[in-house]
Amino acid sequence: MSAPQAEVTDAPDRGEPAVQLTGITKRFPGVVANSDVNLTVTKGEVHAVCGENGAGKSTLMKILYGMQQPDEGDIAINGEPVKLRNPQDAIKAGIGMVHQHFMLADNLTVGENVFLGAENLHGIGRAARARLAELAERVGLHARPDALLEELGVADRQRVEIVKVLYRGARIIILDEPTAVLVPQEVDALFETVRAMQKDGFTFIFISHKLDEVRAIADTVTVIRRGTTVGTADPKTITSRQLAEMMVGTELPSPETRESTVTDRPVLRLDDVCLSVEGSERNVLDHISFTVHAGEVLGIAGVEGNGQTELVETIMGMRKGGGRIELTGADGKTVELHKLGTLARREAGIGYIAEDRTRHSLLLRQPLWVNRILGYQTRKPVAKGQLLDIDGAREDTRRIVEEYDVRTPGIDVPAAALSGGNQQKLIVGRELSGNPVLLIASHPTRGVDVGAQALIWEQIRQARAAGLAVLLVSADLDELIGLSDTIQVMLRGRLAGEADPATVTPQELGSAMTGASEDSEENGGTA
Amino acid sequence: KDSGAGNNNNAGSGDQSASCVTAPKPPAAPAASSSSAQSTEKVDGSKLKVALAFDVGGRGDASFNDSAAAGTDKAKAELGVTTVTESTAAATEDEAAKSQRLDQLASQGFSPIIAVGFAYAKAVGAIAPKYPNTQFAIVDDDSVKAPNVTSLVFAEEQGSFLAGVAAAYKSKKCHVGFVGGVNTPLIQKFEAGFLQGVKAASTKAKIEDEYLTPAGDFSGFQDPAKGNVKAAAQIAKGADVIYHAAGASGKGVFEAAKSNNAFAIGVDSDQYNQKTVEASKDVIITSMLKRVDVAVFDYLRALAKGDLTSLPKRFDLKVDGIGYATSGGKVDDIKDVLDGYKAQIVSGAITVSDKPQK
Amino acid sequence: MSSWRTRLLPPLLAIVFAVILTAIALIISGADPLQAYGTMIGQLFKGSTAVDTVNLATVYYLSGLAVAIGFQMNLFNIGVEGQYRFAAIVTAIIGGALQLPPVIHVIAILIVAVASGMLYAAIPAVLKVTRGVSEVISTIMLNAIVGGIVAFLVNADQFGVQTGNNIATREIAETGRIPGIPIGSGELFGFVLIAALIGAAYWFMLNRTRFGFELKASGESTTAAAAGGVNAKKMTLIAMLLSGGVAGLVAMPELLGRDFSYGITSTQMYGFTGIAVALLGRNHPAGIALGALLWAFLDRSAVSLEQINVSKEIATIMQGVIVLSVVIAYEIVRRAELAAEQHRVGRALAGNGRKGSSVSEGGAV
Amino acid sequence: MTTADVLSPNTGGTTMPVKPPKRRIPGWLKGAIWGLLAVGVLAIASYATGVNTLTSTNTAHTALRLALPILLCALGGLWAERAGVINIGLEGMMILGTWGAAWGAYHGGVWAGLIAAVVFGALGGLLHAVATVTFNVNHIVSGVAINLLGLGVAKYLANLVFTPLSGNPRQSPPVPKFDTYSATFLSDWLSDLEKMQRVFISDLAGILNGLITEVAPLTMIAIALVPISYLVLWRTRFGLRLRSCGENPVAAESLGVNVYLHKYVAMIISGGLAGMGGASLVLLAGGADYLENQTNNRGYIGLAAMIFGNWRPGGLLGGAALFGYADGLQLAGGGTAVLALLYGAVILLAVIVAVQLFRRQWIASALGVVGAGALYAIYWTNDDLPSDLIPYTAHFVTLIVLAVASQRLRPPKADGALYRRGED
Ligand SMILES: Nc1ncnc2c1ncn2[C@@H]1O[C@H](COP(=O)(O)OP(=O)(O)OP(=O)(O)O)[C@@H](O)[C@H]1O
Ligand SMILES: Nc1ncnc2c1ncn2[C@@H]1O[C@H](COP(=O)(O)OP(=O)(O)OP(=O)(O)O)[C@@H](O)[C@H]1O
Ligand SMILES: [Mg+2]
Ligand SMILES: [Mg+2]
Repeated sequence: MSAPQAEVTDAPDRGEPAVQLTGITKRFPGVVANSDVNLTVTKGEVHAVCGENGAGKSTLMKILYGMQQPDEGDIAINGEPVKLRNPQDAIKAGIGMVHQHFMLADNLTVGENVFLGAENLHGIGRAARARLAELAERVGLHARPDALLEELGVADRQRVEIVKVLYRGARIIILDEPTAVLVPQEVDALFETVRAMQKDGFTFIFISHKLDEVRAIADTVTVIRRGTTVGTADPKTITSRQLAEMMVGTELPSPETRESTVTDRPVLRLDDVCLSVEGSERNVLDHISFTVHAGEVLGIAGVEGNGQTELVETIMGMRKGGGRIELTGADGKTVELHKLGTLARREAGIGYIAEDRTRHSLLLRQPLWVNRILGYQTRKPVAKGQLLDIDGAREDTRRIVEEYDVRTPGIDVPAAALSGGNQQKLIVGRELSGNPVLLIASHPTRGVDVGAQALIWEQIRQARAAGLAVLLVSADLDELIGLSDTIQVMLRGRLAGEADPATVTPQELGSAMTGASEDSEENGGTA
Repeated sequence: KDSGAGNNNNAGSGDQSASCVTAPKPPAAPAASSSSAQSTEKVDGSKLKVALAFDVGGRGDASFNDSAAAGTDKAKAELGVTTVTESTAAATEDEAAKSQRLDQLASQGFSPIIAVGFAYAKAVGAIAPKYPNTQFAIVDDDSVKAPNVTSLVFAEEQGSFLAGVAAAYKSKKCHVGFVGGVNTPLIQKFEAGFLQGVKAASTKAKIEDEYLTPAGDFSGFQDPAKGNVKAAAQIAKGADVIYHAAGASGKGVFEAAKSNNAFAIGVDSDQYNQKTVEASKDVIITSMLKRVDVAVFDYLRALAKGDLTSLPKRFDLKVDGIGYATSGGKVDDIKDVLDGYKAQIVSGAITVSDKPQK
Repeated sequence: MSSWRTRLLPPLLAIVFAVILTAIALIISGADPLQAYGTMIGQLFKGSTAVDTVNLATVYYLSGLAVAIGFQMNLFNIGVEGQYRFAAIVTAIIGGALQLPPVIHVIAILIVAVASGMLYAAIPAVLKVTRGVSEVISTIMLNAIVGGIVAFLVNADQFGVQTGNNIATREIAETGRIPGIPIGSGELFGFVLIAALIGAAYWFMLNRTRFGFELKASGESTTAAAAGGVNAKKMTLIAMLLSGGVAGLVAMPELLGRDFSYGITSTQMYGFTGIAVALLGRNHPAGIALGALLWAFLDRSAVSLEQINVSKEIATIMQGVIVLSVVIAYEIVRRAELAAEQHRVGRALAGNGRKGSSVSEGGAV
Repeated sequence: MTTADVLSPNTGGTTMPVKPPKRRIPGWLKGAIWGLLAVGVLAIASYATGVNTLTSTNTAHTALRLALPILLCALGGLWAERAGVINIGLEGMMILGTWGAAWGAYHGGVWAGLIAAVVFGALGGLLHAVATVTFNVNHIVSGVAINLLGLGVAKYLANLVFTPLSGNPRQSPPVPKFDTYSATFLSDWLSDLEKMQRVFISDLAGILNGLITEVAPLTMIAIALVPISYLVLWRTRFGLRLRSCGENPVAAESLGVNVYLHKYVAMIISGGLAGMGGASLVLLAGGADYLENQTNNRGYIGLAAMIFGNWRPGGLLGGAALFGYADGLQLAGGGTAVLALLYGAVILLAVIVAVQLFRRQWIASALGVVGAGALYAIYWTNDDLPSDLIPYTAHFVTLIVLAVASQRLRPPKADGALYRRGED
């Protein structure tokens, strides 16, 4: 209906449909998440669904999984019209879903997480564990079934999610942004699993913002924009750029840094920083030293859980470690950070984009302007002495909304009401508004759509050109390579090596991150 | 299965018990002279509009509130009082609520207004001056000084003294116990009299002497389980006659005595006849009687006669405001002893202290 | 969403519901609900009841504020009960012993009250911050223990004075009292004004100061607050101490305005009432004031109900029903509004014709 | 280079602090060790101070009795909070239980009383569920309301129903009590052992003896409910589902668990247990009948015991036992016994210091030494503790134990969270 550029390849000969969604409409208060969506997924294919943040992908999938009820529209599974009133109905219909935000209980064991809700299949005893072991083998999950889930890393958690789905005998599997948290090798492993299962007749619906991934794995791709299906395409023939244009109507941005602005004025110096955690012999941060200069972007690459989080939080003063951390302000004065609290460090000129925005950057139930104050409660324009300057805060929030294109109906809506990308833009705007000398950016574009991504990159680049030092931690290797002046690889709490973003490839970086190169050296063999 | 309650094989075997007693028997009491002799006179109380403001508990507490109610009931029957209203304090109400209650009653034209319990002292002190033509009475308090306020206070220590004597006489192991509910000055009077009474009868008697809760924590009057545990512990230490002044917690004391073959002494009213402790009544050898009913009745009578000066300053053994119960017949054998001590107290030969002498 | 409907409808619905429910209970027990309600309302116009109600509400208000400060920070300070009793006994003793000129005496007493409330609150605060002991357990224990402390201190061997069968601390001299404001036949506590001031200060602190911001921020999300430079442990400590400080004042209206001494018959449970009042008022100072007044009114009603031989438990039941039904009513109204909103969007959409881009131009919301 | 090659050696390494597969000591064993340690310390204290109330049969018996209502309330709390509902309404449900117990027992005997208590408590739980689950009311608000309602309704009903029977609106007429049973044969042998006054053996015998004499069926049921709760909650599918509602209701719902239903069931059980706690105040020999205010905040103590026990059945048993023991000890033994307990605390601290020294935790051991020194000073300089404070021994002990024991509390993750289907 809309989207003239859609190359509709809705060939009727693709095969038997596994899922048919027709005319799905779903309204939330103040927003229409899905409006007249049509989607046909053929048996045995990997069907990608793409779209901007807030386009309505997750909502559509939740409808298909029975978690939400459509206001209008019909669903047919394997040709049979069905009513999916709750996930149980969907599970019975053979649908399984791996959620964007994992649906796991940290305090339960791996086994319990898997068996939960499906106890009538094999009970929760020996038979169940046997079946679990079988499936775990299949997806490469090596955790013990009685390990607490919180002890698992992200990739393993995702495997648990997939095992959960398989355990229920699902034949149609929804993967909602499964790769957002994975490194390339893990993505490859996932894709291998997917392909193997595809051969066994499983059908996949795959959601991702990473278009090359889509092109790598999907047989068909459907694009959703602002709640409606724009069209369906063949990923083998379409380019990433075309796909992006279908999604947003603009060009695909790239995180490339144009020219180097690196100066020799050090801004952040870390000297022999160590951090240990209770209950673990090994240092979480192991003698880390590096320097970030004004105008430089230092990228930190690493598989999640290798100490990046801890590094950032140590610099921010949220964890107390050993060693020296020094910050040189715009006025040339150098302060030793370890004597200062988090607030004082921020006041000294650090802007901080935390990796988990809902946990660390936002007060979700508070309006945007209150969120503007967080972290700046001692400074103009949002505070005067011990008092808050509410007018000032509102004023400046409006400015951020304007400058950073935060899509919001106003500054009085709670932060939770914004989609992830818009939340992130607000945060970036806030953290760049205190005239920082150093920006610590953890995963600044995670889960953010391509448009918002471009904007955030552009802002970082501009600030860098004005002399800002940036410490960038990211799992998105393209972003890291494109944005950084220098890349350090972090492995098991140590800086394991340096890479030149001009020459390194994501694959190389990936193997350095997993320690594969190191292992092969130690083993004297080649991986 | 346990054999239910103890069989009280020692019941009624009071004769051998005197082994504990070291003091000589007091001289026999002279013929009774104390009880109100004026009771024959006809008095008309029909004009009295009586209001009873109870403390926490109210009518039915089988204790002093009930006793006060009995006083008005008797006045209805004998003085022709027609109008009686009652009002009860809530457990956690504040001072103003008590004042409000009295104020309401006064403004509705009630007179006299009888406040039952010393917790009303401040309220009476505050309200009485506002209604100079209304008569007020307050039970258990003599701190309020106003022309229209009458104090109805008791010599609990005197009755408790007799309880102590009875305990000493009835104890086979020469070891007795006191369980107080809440450690307030009022209950200390019971304790003081009891201790003095035991010591008066026996110099070698051992005494357990404990409270359930300290002052201010009134749960000690409400916790039979704790009373039970406390009494059982005292019995385990060797005590075999327990006197309680613990309100509703006393029920637990009786049950502890029953299941451990010991005796107990009740308080305030004749607990042998009390319904709520019926199951263990056979261990109750006597009860210390605090005749709030007598005080209330006498007060109403005096008021009806228009002569409050005839009221005693304190209701004590002499005016039968205090006494001991004989129901169940377990102290019949030592009645002469008890009456002997009573006579000595009445005559002033023995003064009973209202502060515990430990 | 702050129309009069969302704000006022729920409490009204709740009161109506409570009235209906208690009417049923009254009828079962053979009483006449109309007469009962008539008496409850009527009492307000008799004697000094209205003034007494406000006086009692003042106490509840302070208690509610003390609890609310903790709630702002996600601290469940059940311990207001212990803190106010501890402060009351300590303040009564010191206030009774002090001999100072008029205003200074009062100020000294108030300082002692706040400080002693804080002192008692410091125990759970420090235990929580340094040892991670749940404030729920520690304050439950401390609430009980305060009974022993009061008994110990008020004992005639220590600081108590026995009058009749009662023991209380020495009376605070004239100079240390806060004069009342005579209204009709009653006397309004002078402390009412101070309480109002504290309420205003609470509002100002919470909404206009950096400290209030940090408090609310760490109450809403410890992690986000920490990343924003707010030290959650410090905030916990301060919030608990502030809560204790206000709790320390709970007994002051009565102590300085009516009783002048604290003793074994002094009222307890104001702290627990404070929890209900704070919840009823949704932690907002004005809401707490209304909650406190309602609560005090119901408590006073209990006394008047006896005059017509209606069991006064009705008032307690009513309090429970109101607390529960107010929140339920808020939820029902919220859901109704939400559904209405959804309908509105649906209609707007249908009217707009189905243009894909007209759907939520702003991206979200 | 295949991805599998890269990944497989490192799969364990992706989480940062590599946790060595530690050997977990089973909970029951840990409990048993703690129990024996406690008895050992008490034995030494009792021997050294000559106060044998510390481990006497009577003390143990009393402790069990006093711990019972607390234990049942704590179990009630466990069921609720494992399903994600904070239950501070335990007190109110317990009060309803006391009324129900008296009413049922009066009309139909003890068992009817017990059932009525459970039903009344469960009604309170049901109301809490309606408010919190269906109407998304803040759990604390609802709990506070239920405490008020429980009190009000019980008073109202007592006034209505009991006044004609007992003449007293605050009290029921006397009601039948549970018979008690003793393992006579065993207990004779144990009392002989106890009388021998051998350190530890006699103490253990004394304590055991107290636990097996004059035991009512209700007591046995309550104790049995601890392992039963464990088995049901941790070893059955129903329990798994129930706990998942307290950990991550959205995930549970997405797996087809009916979260509302499970929360409802959990709350009904929770209320029933609290009601049973009320019954244990009414239906045990020596207890009250229905009596206004008899619960005296035991519901709150039960909640505290549950938190103390880290939301685990064994732990809350420990919490309830600790409280019951300390309370029983002060009631039965008075000031001297409490002083002896202080002595025991000094010994315990010494043990802890030794352990900390062994672990090279210098600061902790220093603190321990200071604490032990302070306690010993109190013990040494006082013949008697202030009698006004002794009734609160149990509260002090709980506070001190909490302050000393390191707290690794782990509430269910979604405890108290408001959950609505379809709103994640
Ligand atoms: N429960 C809800 N209540 C209100 N609005 C909702 C709800 N869930 C989703 N929405 C709205 O629906 C729209 C679509 O959200 P959805 O999560 O489906 O986006 P998405 O395509 O998955 O985005 P992303 O790429 O960021 O994951 C958003 O604008 C969001 O604001
Ligand atoms: N209860 C709610 N009320 C209002 N909006 C909601 C609610 N729950 C979710 N949303 C909306 O749902 C949208 C999508 O939520 P979701 O958790 O799927 O994140 P997302 O859009 O996928 O973001 P990201 O991909 O960055 O993680 C958000 O934009 C948010 O506005
Ligand atoms: Mg999504
Ligand atoms: Mg998303």
